Amino acid sequence: EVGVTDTEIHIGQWGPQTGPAAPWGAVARGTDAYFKMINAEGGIHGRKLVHHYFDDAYNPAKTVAGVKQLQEQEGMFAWVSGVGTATGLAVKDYLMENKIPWIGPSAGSRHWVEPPQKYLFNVYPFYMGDAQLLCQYAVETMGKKKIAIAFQNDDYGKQGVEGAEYQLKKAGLELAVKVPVNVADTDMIPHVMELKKAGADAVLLFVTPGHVARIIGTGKAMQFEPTWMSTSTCGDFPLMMAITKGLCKGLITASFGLAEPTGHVGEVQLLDNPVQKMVAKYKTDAFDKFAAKDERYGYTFLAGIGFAEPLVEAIRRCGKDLTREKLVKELENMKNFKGVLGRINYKPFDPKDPLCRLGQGEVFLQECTENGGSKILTDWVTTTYLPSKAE
Amino acid sequence: MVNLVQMIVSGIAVGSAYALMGLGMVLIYKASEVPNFVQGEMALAPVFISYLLMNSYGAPVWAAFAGALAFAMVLGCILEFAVLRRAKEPNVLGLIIITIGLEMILLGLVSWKFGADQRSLPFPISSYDSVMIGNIFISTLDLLTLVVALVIMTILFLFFRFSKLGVAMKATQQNETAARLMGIRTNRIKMVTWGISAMVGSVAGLLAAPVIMEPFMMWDPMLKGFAGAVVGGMTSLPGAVVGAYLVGVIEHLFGGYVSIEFKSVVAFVVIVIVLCVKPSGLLAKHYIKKV
Amino acid sequence: MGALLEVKNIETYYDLIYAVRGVSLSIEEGSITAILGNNGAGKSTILKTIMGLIDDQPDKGSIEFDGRRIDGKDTEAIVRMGISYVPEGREVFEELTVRENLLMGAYTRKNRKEVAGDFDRVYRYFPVLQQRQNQWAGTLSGGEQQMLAIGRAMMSRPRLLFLDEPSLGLSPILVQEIFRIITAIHAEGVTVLLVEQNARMALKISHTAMILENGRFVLKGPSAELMEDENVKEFYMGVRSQDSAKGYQRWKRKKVWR
Amino acid sequence: MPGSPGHLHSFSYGILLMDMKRNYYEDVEIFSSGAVVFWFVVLGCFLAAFPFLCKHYNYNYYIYVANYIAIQIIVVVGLNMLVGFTGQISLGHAGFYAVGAYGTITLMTEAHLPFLAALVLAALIAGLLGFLLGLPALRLEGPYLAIATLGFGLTITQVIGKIELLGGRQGLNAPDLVVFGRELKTDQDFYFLAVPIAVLLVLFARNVIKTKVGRAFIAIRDADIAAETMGINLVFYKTLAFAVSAFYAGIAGGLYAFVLGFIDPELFSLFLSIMFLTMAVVGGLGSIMGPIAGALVLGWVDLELRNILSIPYLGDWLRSLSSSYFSLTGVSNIQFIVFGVILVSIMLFEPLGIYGIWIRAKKYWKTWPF
Amino acid sequence: MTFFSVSSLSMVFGGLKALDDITFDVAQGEVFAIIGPNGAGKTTLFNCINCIYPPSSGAVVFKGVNLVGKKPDRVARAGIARTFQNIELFDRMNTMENIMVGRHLFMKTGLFRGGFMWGKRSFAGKEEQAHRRKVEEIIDLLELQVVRNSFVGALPYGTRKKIELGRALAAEPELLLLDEPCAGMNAEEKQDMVFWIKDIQDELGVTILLIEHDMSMVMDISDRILALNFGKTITIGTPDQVRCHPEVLKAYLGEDEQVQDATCDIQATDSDGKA
Ligand SMILES: Nc1ncnc2c1ncn2[C@@H]1O[C@H](COP(=O)(O)OP(=O)(O)OP(=O)(O)O)[C@@H](O)[C@H]1O
Ligand SMILES: Nc1ncnc2c1ncn2[C@@H]1O[C@H](COP(=O)(O)OP(=O)(O)OP(=O)(O)O)[C@@H](O)[C@H]1O
Ligand SMILES: [Mg+2]
Ligand SMILES: [Mg+2]
Repeated sequence: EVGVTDTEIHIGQWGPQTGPAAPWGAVARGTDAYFKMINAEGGIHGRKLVHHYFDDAYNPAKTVAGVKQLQEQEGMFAWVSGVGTATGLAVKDYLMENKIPWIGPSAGSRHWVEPPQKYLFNVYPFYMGDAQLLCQYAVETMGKKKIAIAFQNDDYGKQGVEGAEYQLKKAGLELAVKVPVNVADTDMIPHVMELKKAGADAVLLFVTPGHVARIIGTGKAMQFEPTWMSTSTCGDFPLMMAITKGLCKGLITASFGLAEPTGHVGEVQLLDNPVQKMVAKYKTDAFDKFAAKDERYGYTFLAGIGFAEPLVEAIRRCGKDLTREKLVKELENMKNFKGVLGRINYKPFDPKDPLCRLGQGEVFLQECTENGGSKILTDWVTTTYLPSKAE
Repeated sequence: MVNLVQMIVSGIAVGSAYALMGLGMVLIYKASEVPNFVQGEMALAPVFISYLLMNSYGAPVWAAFAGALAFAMVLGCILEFAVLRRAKEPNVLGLIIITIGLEMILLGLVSWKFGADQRSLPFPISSYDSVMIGNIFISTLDLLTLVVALVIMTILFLFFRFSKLGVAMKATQQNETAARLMGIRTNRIKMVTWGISAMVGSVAGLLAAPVIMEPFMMWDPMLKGFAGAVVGGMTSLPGAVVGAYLVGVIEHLFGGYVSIEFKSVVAFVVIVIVLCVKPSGLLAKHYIKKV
Repeated sequence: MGALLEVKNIETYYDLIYAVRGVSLSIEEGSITAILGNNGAGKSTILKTIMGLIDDQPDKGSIEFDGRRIDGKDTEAIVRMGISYVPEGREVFEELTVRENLLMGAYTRKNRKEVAGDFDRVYRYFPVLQQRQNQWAGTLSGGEQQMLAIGRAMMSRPRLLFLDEPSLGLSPILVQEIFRIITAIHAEGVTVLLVEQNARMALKISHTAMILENGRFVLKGPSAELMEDENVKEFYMGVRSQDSAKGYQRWKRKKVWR
Repeated sequence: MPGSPGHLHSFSYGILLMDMKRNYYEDVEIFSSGAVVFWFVVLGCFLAAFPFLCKHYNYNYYIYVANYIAIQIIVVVGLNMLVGFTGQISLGHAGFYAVGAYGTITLMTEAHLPFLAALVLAALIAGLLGFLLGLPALRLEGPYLAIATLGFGLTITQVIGKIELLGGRQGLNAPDLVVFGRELKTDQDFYFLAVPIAVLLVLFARNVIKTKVGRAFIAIRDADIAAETMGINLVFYKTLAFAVSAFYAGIAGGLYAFVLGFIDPELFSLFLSIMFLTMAVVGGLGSIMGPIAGALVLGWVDLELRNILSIPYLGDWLRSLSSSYFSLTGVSNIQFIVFGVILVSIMLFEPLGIYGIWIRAKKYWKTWPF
Repeated sequence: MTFFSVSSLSMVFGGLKALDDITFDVAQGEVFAIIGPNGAGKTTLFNCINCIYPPSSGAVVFKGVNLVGKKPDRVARAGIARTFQNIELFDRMNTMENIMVGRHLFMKTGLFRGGFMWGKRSFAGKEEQAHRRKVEEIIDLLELQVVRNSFVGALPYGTRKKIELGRALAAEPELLLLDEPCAGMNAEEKQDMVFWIKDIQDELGVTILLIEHDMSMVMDISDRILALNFGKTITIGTPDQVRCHPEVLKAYLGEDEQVQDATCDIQATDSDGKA
């Protein structure tokens, strides 16, 4: 099979290391450290994982160039992760037409599963799930009445709006206000004024961590302090605490893993549960040993590991004789696979059912504590996949 | 009504940061007639230097800031001396591309050294406190920015208005050869202008960094500052300030009353309209070429 | 005591164009020297070379002012040593006012009182400029700009003044005026080097004159002598055998030198 | 921005002089001499054989690169008509590019036009927008024009992001590409669409520049008032220049949409506009070869720089440098630095850009060994 | 119908009256000179005729059509061409192309026909060649052959003035405005210029409006002269009348010995002594 030799398995990945999206570069570096860890442990069935990742600066034209070059000149067995929607879409057709498996794109875009593709396996839970759970929690547990949303003006933000509207409708409510945020905006005063004007008592922030910091800060300055809620994207509390200078204490975010809430709602410690143990192991065996010394041990880095886990697991299950078709089979057979993320499930390929490639559908909520730690608020909750309206 | 006043006030507040960037651009434009695309990065590098001084060398805040300003001065001078001055038979577009190239280099160096992580610069004044005047809020940091911008503008304006050196800078911009024939050390003037401009810009950077500090943070203020400077008339210092405030206020009013989505572009639309009426900006004298 | 300005065998290139081909001249303190020559002969280039305005030039040769080498120095430094240059085409600061232009002329000077006095002096020579003090120089008429350029050069109180075609585009009365002013400036002790097309006037006020062709001097001598030279008369002063163009004769005599 | 020469300002004429023609019928011909015919035929053969060569040596990836660069050549040649020949500046060309891309796709999916018709129509729409933008631009120059066009570029992407028909912020998928009943699926198929279009447009531009319209553009750039008094209608020609260059950008945008297969407003950022301008200037303004060289060199460098860390020795050295003095996570930013250094050094060394270097080389060659 | 007339033309810049109620007319085939001290408004008058500046009031009538309010390119179309005081050439074109721009009005090639200039038999190709021939004639007339293919930016001043004249001629104007065509030339070159102007007048039948400070030349070739000062007309008349007009003498000519000599004695003699 392409990209598989007796001793090596070649896996490709793209992602921004430079440019405005560079903070997501840690995803690829996380995967890299993870593969190195596996190799250090002896590889998979005697084969080492060779990880090729390149910087596309979030520019699809460069993604296509890099993917084609690696695929045609080096030969990749499969592709893993890959940050960005536009970048991923630019190569999606190429990979699918050539029947090259691609596991765990790291962007929550419905394009991955609508229509489902035989060789494309989603891992990242969709943001509408985050919105659903956040709204549910705000309304049912916290008793909030006026829920507003500030959303990034793109796929990410729009999913949040849809999820929130869906959930609130069930409770007979409506969003108090929807405030769009452009990625390039730095000044959040008008946005916060809008939120304040609507008298929101809970605000969902479907924006980047930087914008979350700006909005919360601006809100503080304007003496507007509702319950701030955000997505897994902003769930890296130590980072959030640093850039908000401690202001984000009490921020509630959704999370799709890296901690295990089951039975342990409350402050997270190194608990005696499998996920925490795994995370601890990744810290010592992957991060400490293989990450660059200036790498930050954060959410993004770990996510890079999380997205690659199903692939590694499937390769393992394939056994000695590794082919792409077999890999797809093994992935399809994956039921309740538990890595550091939530449970992952795939189904045999059905062109009409997006859920067959959805992967993970559960999230839980956590709250940021004083010292940047997280307090778990809910157990895993399975959310509803909302197909996009157009189709 | 409160809302309107609030929007204008906060528009002026953000306008101050634009104004500082705009002032920096105008200074350089006056001296070398280059729209200076490296303005943002000339401000960025000193900010990170101050961060480095505080974080790695434990310098106190004031020392780090002083260090950053000194570094900005040196950086500006070096860029002019080592690069722009070397341009052979420069034309304006060539110079623009050089500044774009420099922008990439500085941005690359900063991101290379500090990575892409977002940070927040330690600062004596909290960016989250605010002053209330009646029902109107203004964050203390914004207020500080406003005051600093006004002070800097006044100093620069007086300098250009009443000092011989100020006139010499203008002369240098208009006809460098003739300026040299007057015995004006045009190279030195340009170099110092770049230094001062970098300093003015990095003040804006230092005042923006306490909120979020990341390699791309100066890009937006730079563009808005540029836009403001253009509305005001690229050669007029008060123009840059007026223009920047105009941009800030228009953004806020539009964001508040019409559409937040288009807030960041409406300023440009207004600029086009203003320029259609006054092709060289609000405060610059329009000069009809005489044949 | 040697000459105030001593130029020895300079050669100047514009990229590949060989514009000045070995020119020497020496200017005595207190004299008026005139350089005459056709279009493109290289007159302006000589002045520009001396002023250090052409990068990396002169290619060969040396220039000494007041006993010190000045070739290779910065223009600013040369100006500060006491040479002032009124460039061809005026080159005023178009978007500065007349007054600011003059102020720039006095840029190198520290003594404010003296400068104020010089303002008066310039305004005395050129009363128009006083009227237009606050107008942008770019909107002045050609003649006014020329006056401004000369006035501006005088503001630095030079020892040696270069004038590149000062009478270009001036009305007859102003031409006389300018030449009168040049002699007046000279009378104040300024040495003058004059490049002119108006040979008649130039020869009249100068002591020495030289004729440049194709980057070389072809004739040098006291002005009075040159004025009598047949060729000079014909080619540079327009004194010719037939009456006027109305005669419709189109013949040309070949120049004899070269 | 026309640089006003001024009498004391020295120019690069010296270089240009070397490139002068001797026979004035030459200008009228597409090929000015036998040698040019020869090289043109060689180039044609090479372009035709290129994909097969790539295939043969298993470098298919370079076909993609060629497509991408061909598209950029189209934009930059068009931009150069505006910036290089007419002396106006535009920082909004990504906007026209976007209009071309979105227009082509939408006209195909919504109006069910065939590809080529949609492409041309979309480019015409871009051209019309260019014309409209050209109107306020009439009175503006230099930084004022830069900001106005920059505003246009930013606005157009915002507007597109707002229109649901165009996919809004979520973006738009390109339909299948069918030309004359044949579906173009591979890069090679696309190559034989994009490259001929590029060649055609380059020749068109070259001819326009050589004839009346081109002279009018240049005249406006060098001395607009004089141009006007010679009977050149400033309004018409300035807006025409905008329209033509927007048309070029539109065509390129339409092709670009199909190279990527998916577009969203974020793609057409200010950075892209700046990149186009950079290519035009670094290549050499006011010539036809210049922008081609610029797009070719910078386009290629931009794509290839991502591999800089895999260069033997250099990559390791850079990494070790990073770990001792900089940061390893940011090491990829070397790309920025290298690109910046390339820009700066080309412009410092040669104001006429790559084209100037080429002429210098040619001159040196001709006069060698002197 | 007069060929060309200017009636009560005024132009105000801010507070400055650059032209004040100027009225004159020019007959076909005439050489009409405009003299006046610097800043008198001569160039401004040309600019108003060309419609580069909109006059504050008054009319400029050319062959029965009022030009005021038109665009400069319309004026050119009407048959008026000009040269500039501070040379306005297209610096980065060569001499030939500069003059080709003068043919702009006569060429029909548009964007498309231009873009599809496939060889010399295409429409654009043929047209180019036809006009090239015309340009060649002008180059020959003005003896510009040597510089045909050089970029004009670095050419000597006098040559550039000639090229400007050539460019204006290429437009085949009926009325030609020359703004100081002889400035910066030496006697010999001036003489050539005088001949060309004469040729243009006689052989091409072009009417010429001329601004010039060289009195001997003006006296030589002009049929009538308008003298301006401070934007006002001093006098209009034949060279001899104007030369002797006391106000002209006072404001403009001064004690220009060349002209005064000419009054009494055509042979210019050299008075000695330094002024
Ligand atoms: N910037 C330049 N680049 C290239 N060649 C130049 C440049 N300036 C002048 N030349 C050339 O150098 C030669 C001498 O020019 P210069 O200007 O010194 O002549 P000049 O005697 O002053 O003539 P004029 O009477 O027209 O002022 C000319 O042939 C001219 O073409
Ligand atoms: N665009 C303008 N703005 C303001 N004033 C102007 C403008 N153009 C010309 N002037 C003024 O109008 C007057 C006449 O200028 P003009 O150029 O017509 O003079 P001229 O007669 O051509 O003089 P010269 O012989 O010196 O060229 C001058 O005083 C000049 O300052
Ligand atoms: Mg000269
Ligand atoms: Mg005039």
